[in-house]
Amino acid sequence: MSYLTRSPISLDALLAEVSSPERGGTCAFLGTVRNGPEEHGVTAIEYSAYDEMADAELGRILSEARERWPQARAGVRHRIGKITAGEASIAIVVAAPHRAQAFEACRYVIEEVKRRVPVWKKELRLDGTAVWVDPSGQPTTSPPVPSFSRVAEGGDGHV
Amino acid sequence: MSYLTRSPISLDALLAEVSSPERGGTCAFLGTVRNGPEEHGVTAIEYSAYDEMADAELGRILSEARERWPQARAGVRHRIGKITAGEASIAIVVAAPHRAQAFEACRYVIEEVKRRVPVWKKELRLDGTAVWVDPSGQPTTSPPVPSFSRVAEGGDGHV
Amino acid sequence: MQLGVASGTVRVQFFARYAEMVGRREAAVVVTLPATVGDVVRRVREELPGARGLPERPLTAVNLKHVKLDATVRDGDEVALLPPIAGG
Amino acid sequence: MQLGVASGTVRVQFFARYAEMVGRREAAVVVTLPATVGDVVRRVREELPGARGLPERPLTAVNLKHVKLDATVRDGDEVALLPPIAGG
Repeated sequence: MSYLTRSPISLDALLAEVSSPERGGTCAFLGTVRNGPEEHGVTAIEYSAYDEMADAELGRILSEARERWPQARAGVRHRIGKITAGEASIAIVVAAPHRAQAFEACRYVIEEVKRRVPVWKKELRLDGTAVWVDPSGQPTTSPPVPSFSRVAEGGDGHV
Repeated sequence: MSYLTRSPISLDALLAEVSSPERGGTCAFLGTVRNGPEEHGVTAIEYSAYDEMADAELGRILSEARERWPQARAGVRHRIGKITAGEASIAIVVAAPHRAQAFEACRYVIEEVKRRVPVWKKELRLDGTAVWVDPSGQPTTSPPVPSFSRVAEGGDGHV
Repeated sequence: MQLGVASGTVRVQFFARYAEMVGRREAAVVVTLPATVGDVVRRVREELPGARGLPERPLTAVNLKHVKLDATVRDGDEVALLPPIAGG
Repeated sequence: MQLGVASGTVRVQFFARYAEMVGRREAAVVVTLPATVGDVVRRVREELPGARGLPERPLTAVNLKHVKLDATVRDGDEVALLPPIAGG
């Protein structure tokens, strides 16, 4: 089984993987494609990965979480491909006997994912441009693609 | 609308309440009725509340979360009545532009719920006894009700 | 200025284990004003059958808000005696 | 004991922005052994068209694990050059 998927993520399926009557506290994290004021008309993000390594790294992170919080069970799914704004790119679910373990393990998994799992994203914007996102979350380095709408505006500098 | 319900909690409905494209990080907490080695054959828990105050207190906690994390949106549902082991008694969902806010606000809400919301639980056990749960999570103070199975065993002291 | 002793009636509510102990969910309690929540609790423990088992300093609420025992009560207030909270 | 110079071939993979820069997803690179990941990166930047734009010290992995540039490579290894990670 892979931790990567090209389909929408089912939170219910993940919950079913880790739930059990002895684990009364479950913490979940959902990362969704954002299109807020900090973004600039992001319609979707194209996620790509070094698939085999991403899968291996996700497995290693879950193993580490299991070592640190032996009573907790964690599940993760990272979606790859084009994901529309508002849809989930990642879901992490941790069930544990007590809530502190669930929160801590869930936070651990997402922080390690952000740090280590070889996944990249390209923002697809309303104006037709596509921009690689750098690790700080700011889209910076990219070969800018002038959009048709910009050309149509006659290059007056206002977009 | 009340934050209390007598029906199974729908996590999807709560997610829909707080989700939006500008909030890319969502943290959820689910508390489920536990029946593990620390419990002693808990089949269900009967939850009761001071309904009006519990509802008011939940509303105050959400307002506080909103003041502390203005960009976050939080939702909560506490189920009341008899809840079978493995089912959820509480769900909290917080969506925020960034994940740290979502985790912190979600943790804040559950900690305040545990501390302030007037809800009580009585464990219903396999052996027929019913035990009030004290705030430390340990069932202690209660008028023990001898069960039929105990009586049937002839009172040899081994249950 | 009013002379003499004023009294007020508060509605006292019991929950969970406390309701089982006193065998009821509520009681109307008359207190001499001014009075505190602590005065109401004392009155309840002294006068209500089965209420001796209630703690001397239980968790309390007035009109849906947590209060300390030195909080003032007014005529018509809803006073709640809350067992240790165990929600979530 | 073997005399002379040994050489090995590693499979180098490029991802995301790096793949766009060099216009390919992978390349077979021959290095003189013993060699480090840093040697492989240097070789790639010197010999592959378009690879000059790659950082001198990119994030790297060998056989699906993150490694530092001083890690040793062996014949047949899979070496990956990873742009700054942006998953989640």
